[in-house]
Amino acid sequence: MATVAEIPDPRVRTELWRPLSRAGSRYWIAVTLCAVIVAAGLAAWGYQIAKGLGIAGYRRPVFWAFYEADFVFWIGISHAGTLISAILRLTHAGWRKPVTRAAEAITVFALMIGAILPLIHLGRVWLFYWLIPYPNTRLLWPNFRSPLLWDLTAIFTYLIASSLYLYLPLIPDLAQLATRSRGWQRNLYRLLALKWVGSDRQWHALERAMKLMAAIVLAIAVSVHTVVAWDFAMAIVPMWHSTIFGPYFVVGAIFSGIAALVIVMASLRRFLHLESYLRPLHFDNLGKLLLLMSLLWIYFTVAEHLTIWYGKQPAEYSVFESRIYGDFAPYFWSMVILNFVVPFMLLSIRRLRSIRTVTICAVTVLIGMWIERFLIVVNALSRPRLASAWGAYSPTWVEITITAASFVTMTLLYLLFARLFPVIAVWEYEDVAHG
Amino acid sequence: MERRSFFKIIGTASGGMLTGACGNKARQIIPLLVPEREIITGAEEWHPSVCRECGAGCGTIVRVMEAERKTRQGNENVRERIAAIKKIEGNPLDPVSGGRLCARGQAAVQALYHPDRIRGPLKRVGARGEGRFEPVTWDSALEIAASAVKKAVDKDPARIVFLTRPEASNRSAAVASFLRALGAPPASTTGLCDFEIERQAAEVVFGWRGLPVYEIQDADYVLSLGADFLGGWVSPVFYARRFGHMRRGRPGRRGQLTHAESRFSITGSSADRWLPVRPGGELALALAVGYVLVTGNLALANVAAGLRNGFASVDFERAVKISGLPAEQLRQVARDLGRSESPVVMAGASVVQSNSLDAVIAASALNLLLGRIGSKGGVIPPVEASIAEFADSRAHTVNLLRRLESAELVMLDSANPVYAQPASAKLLARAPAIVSFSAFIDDSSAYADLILPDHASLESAAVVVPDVTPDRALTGAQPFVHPLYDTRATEQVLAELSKILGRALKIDTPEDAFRKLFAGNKSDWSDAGEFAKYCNRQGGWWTESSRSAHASPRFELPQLREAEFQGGAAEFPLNFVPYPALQFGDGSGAHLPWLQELPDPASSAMWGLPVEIDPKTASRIGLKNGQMVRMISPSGQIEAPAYVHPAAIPGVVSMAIGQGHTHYGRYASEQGANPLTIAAPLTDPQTGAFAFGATRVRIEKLSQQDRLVQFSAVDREPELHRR
Amino acid sequence: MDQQDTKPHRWGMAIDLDRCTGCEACVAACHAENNLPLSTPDSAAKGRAFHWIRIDRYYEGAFPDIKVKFMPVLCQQCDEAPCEPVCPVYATYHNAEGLNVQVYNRCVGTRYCANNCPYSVRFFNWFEPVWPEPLTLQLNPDVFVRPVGVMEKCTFCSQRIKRAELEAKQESRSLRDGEVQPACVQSCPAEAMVFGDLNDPASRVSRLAQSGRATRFMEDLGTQPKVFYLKRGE
Amino acid sequence: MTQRTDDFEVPLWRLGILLSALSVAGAIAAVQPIEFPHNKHVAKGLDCIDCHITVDTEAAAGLPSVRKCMLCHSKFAKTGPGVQKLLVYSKQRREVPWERVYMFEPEAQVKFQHAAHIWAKVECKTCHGEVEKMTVAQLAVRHTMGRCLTCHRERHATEDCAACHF
Repeated sequence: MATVAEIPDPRVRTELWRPLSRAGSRYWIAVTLCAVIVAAGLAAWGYQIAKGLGIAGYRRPVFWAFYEADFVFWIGISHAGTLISAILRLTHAGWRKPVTRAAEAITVFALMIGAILPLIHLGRVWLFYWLIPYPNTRLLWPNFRSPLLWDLTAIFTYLIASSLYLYLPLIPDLAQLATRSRGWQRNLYRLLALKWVGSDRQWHALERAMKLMAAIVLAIAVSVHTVVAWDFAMAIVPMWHSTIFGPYFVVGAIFSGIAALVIVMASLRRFLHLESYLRPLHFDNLGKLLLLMSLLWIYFTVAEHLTIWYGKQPAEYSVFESRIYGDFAPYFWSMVILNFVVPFMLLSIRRLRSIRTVTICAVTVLIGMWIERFLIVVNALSRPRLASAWGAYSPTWVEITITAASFVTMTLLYLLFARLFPVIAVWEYEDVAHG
Repeated sequence: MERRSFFKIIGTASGGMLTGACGNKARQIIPLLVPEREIITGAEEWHPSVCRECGAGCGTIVRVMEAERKTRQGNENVRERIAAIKKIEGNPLDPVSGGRLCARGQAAVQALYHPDRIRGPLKRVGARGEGRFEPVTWDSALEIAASAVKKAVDKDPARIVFLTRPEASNRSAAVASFLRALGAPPASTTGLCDFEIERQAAEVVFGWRGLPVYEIQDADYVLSLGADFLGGWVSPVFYARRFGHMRRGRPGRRGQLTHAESRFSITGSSADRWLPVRPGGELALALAVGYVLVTGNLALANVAAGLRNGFASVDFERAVKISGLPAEQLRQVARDLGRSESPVVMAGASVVQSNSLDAVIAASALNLLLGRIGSKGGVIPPVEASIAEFADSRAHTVNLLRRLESAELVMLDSANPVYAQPASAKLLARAPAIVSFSAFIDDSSAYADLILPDHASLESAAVVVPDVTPDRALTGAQPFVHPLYDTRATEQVLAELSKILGRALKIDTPEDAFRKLFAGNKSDWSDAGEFAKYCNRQGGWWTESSRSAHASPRFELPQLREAEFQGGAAEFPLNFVPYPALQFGDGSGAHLPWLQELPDPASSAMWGLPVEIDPKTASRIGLKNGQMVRMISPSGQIEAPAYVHPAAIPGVVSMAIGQGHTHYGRYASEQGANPLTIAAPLTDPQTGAFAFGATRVRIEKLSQQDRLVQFSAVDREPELHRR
Repeated sequence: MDQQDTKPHRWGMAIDLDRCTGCEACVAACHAENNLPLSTPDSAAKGRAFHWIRIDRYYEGAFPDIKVKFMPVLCQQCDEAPCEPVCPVYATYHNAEGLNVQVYNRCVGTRYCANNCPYSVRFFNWFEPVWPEPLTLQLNPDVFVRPVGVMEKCTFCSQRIKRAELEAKQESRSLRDGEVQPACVQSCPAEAMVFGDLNDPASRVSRLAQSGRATRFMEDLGTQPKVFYLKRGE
Repeated sequence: MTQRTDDFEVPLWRLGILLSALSVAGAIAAVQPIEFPHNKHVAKGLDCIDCHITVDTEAAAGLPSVRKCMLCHSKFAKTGPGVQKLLVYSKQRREVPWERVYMFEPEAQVKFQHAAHIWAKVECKTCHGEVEKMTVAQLAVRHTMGRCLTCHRERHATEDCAACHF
């Protein structure tokens, strides 16, 4: 609390609103570059729709691979936000203020990307609307017993809730911005500000709504990733069919979410010169959180694999075997190093904990967590129960392009967001200042 | 028995239909094509036919339905509704197939609709073997062919080489009379899957003409010596049916099968005991078993003394050594044979060695020791051919290379000598004239000066005498689809040729054949025409026949000897066993995509066949599945991917025959390697059969890892894999 | 109205492994009957070959005491099929005759069913299938050619069942045992496969399913398959 | 309960296919090579099944061949303009290239059995409209899955997907 109160009120406004009015050529170059890569991803998808999924590297028995790994990864990233900001908001952690909006934006964007990936993975995407329950001339309904439908429901709920959760705290800032800007931006802000005047009644309602949303979003976030885990755990595929998958996925999601948040914050700090808001303390705290999640993650990982190793059920053991010392061992062990060894070494020693090391750890964790998703999806599928159907998988340029585009989409959306809206809630500082 | 009752059902049903009494029974066997009949959308018709993919002569039924054919007439795209063949199944009335059919027979429909079929007569424009041709009209093609024949006849008719398929049929009769009219020697086969050795042995041991029939369905113990009878030997559908019956067709009685072969064929896989005999050790194995039977008083008492003494004087220790099997195992097999109520020994040479004739003779003689001739569950003589003319005209194996050496004119009818014996390519390249009747540009037709394309077998009428049949049989096929292209049945072309040459030639239609049959078999049919119609309708004529079950052994038991191999053991340490593939036979099935994608039973390989190497040898050379190897024999070398076969005999590498065609349509051309390229040019001196198993090789590991496409790569279950 | 329909059929199959020789006639029969897409060397190398029925082979032991286990594996038409609940659009479901139906035109291609099939018998159309002309003339008009993006699998030749049922209905009679034969069963030279109605206690398949040699594949998963494998004997 | 003829969902891509199919087929009333007057033939006392002879035995109702047309037209009504066209086809030994009026979209993958419906006493007009009043057959009834299912429900016929899609 003491950390933010030091910044005088007018400076807050100028510094936080500066990115909204100025954009250098470097910004536009970055936006263009990102847009080109996203367009390449879309083109690859278009090509895939025209030709069939076969131009990707999918094959029997690896019916799910990159897109599904990407999907789980992005849904995981989406936990950055909401979960962290909601927890912190509900626990009144004072240092959260510069962090929350950045986190909430990650959630919404990651969810948007995550929600598109299942469409990309469909064999006949033009019929995707058959998954939506609505009365139709075929007199048919979707199958509510399918985890995919639960998934669809959960993700849509989460997307709506987290969008609201991002939007509500934006309202006071939008009203302020509307007074300060001109042209289409003014109209946009005014429209979005919903006639906010800052009356006591409005403040009261907003606070109540935010508190309520925090609680709701927290519950949804936990359930969403549990449901995503059930996409796998409900199947009887060896090494998928596991009761631990729900919490394991939630932990992994928060883990990668925090890592994503750290990276976003480090970038914002650097490029928007927000050094006085995003301070070492924040990184130190997030670093501790990251360390905690890393420990939790390794606990779950060990717990999952130990039982398989000890039980030695042939079907599961053959997946385990290929993961620990077979074809997939390089992935597995690099995942352990990236997700556990590196963060543990760098973050558990106080002396080594700095903005730089926390950011490095965040990067390794993101890579490690993507590999984890890849392993869960591909490794298990490549070793089905029947040895006669075992097979290998390697991606083609199509999946690689689309995966790369999904990462760049995140960057692009963030670039645009940071240009249009203050990435740190301005009114919260004012709130502290006058309260 | 079951078959007989079925016969009645179908017989009456189709009889009723003829008179128009029958309603709209969808699945019915309809007789002849009315040329311009209505094609009913969605309705199916089943017509009887005969499979000609191998010599077994399985009766089939084919499903004919409407299809849309797209062609170009002038500048116009034309769509026409035609009757098309959709599926081939076994004819339930046929005693050979019994309503069942193997993979090759079912894939034959793809030969009819193959995109690379020859669409009209062709004249060579490229170099011999290059495979470049230009279309010519039938008239000019026939003229060219006739002048080539005339030239050869004028020079020396004895130097006309006519290679044909191994079957007894109206085709073989037409070919025989054509050649007779020219004064040329009889036609011959390329001899890979002709079973000449078995025919010769039957003649020697039993005095029978044709292949013996093994009554394994009634046997309690079957020793199969070198006969991969479930894979492709002689009549796989016929014997697989009998095998099924032997196993589980008799409640409470399950026949035992012991199989001796120098590779783990599907017969070995299905056997209760597999005897991994060394290549060429079949003779030793047969003699050793006979020795134990005779000396252990397990043989019949009234066996001819010469035979008994022959077996008794076998050097058992040496035989055991040559066979490569433990002595105790051989004794056990002999004991099992001797103690079984109805044992039978199936003698065959799926892979021909230089001593295979002796081996088959010795193995057949075991049946004499056991007194299994003509008895239930034993071996019975071939039935008297329903039409002797057809049976007599059957082409035989000769020493192909020697014949080709002096050839003046080579005529190829579904024969592919360049593939079967790659050494013949050189000889074909310098033959004065080559005329092919092939429906595809295959390895040998690429050398032809002229191709007069035959119809696909489903487009032409045929009558076939099956190779192995329990009853007297004549199986016929009618054309019930119009020829797709400008092709002509080879019988017809031969007739036209002889007409041009001024020699009249009578060609039998199925109807003629059945009329002829009627003349010899006055049964309950009143007139020949009705009888022929009836036969055509049910797909043939089959009747139980009495056969003289007595054998007249006038032979001496062969002496124990090792097989001859080309290549010294020091330089070429491994035995090489190329074998006719289940899916491709002698390689003639390789052009069909269904067969190409049929996973090989041993390695699960698709679209290419590997060299099968035992795990010990493989680990010594450092081989894994898919690693390319070079196999070198004194005759040449080939490259192919390796498959580490868990059941390969150490020191024996094998490879299925079928790939490595230079030309054979898009699905087979330039795919993989032909193992026969490196086979030693040894032949059986008596039959002229190509001893393609008589090769020794060495293996070199190549650096590249080439594509071995396996449908299932893992051949151990995980539990076993782990330990 | 339909007296014979009061008790629905429950189609099942028995495969006698003691008769099965591994000759793959059934595999070819299935291709001919069901318009399976042709593979190419490339597509097969990428694991995109289709075989609704396949012969699994497992070697056991070491030379010379080696055995091979041949096992024709096709869709087991499980009564508790793991593929069914996971499909979000009911493209695969269980019908009254106990068939595990795959409705091609309803499939959106999530491929979840294929992941969840312990028998690995489901195949996905990665591309639109093509046949060089005139191979299309062979295509069976009773079976749809599956378009790109949908799942397919063995149907127990439901088109044959349908044809036979209609024929029987036209003649106002019930189906006879053995009247319906899927293409694989029909072709099998060793007569290792028997198909029929498990609800009819007198049918051949029912009797074989009751025999002491009958087992079901991966029964411990609780899938309740309707294919019975009869063990090899000694 | 009641027959529903409206469609609430016409996805754009299918609309596109429909439109292009229509433009190829040449509007809803297909332009046929011969203006076949159904009404005249029915008025002469012919029944649907007299020409569509396999309607009660096969999946397809069947179109009469030129030979079949000529059975009558070589004797009666030899003069009309349509019959003249028919004569040309007959001389050339070609079939009339009729345009299809009723069909399911190929991607719907419906195996429709005419015969089974005739046995179930479904009238021709239920699905084809009052053809006896038409000259050239027109698309009078749109065949959607909902329409099939509604009727199947009313008549307690099977609702198994595999009955029509296999």
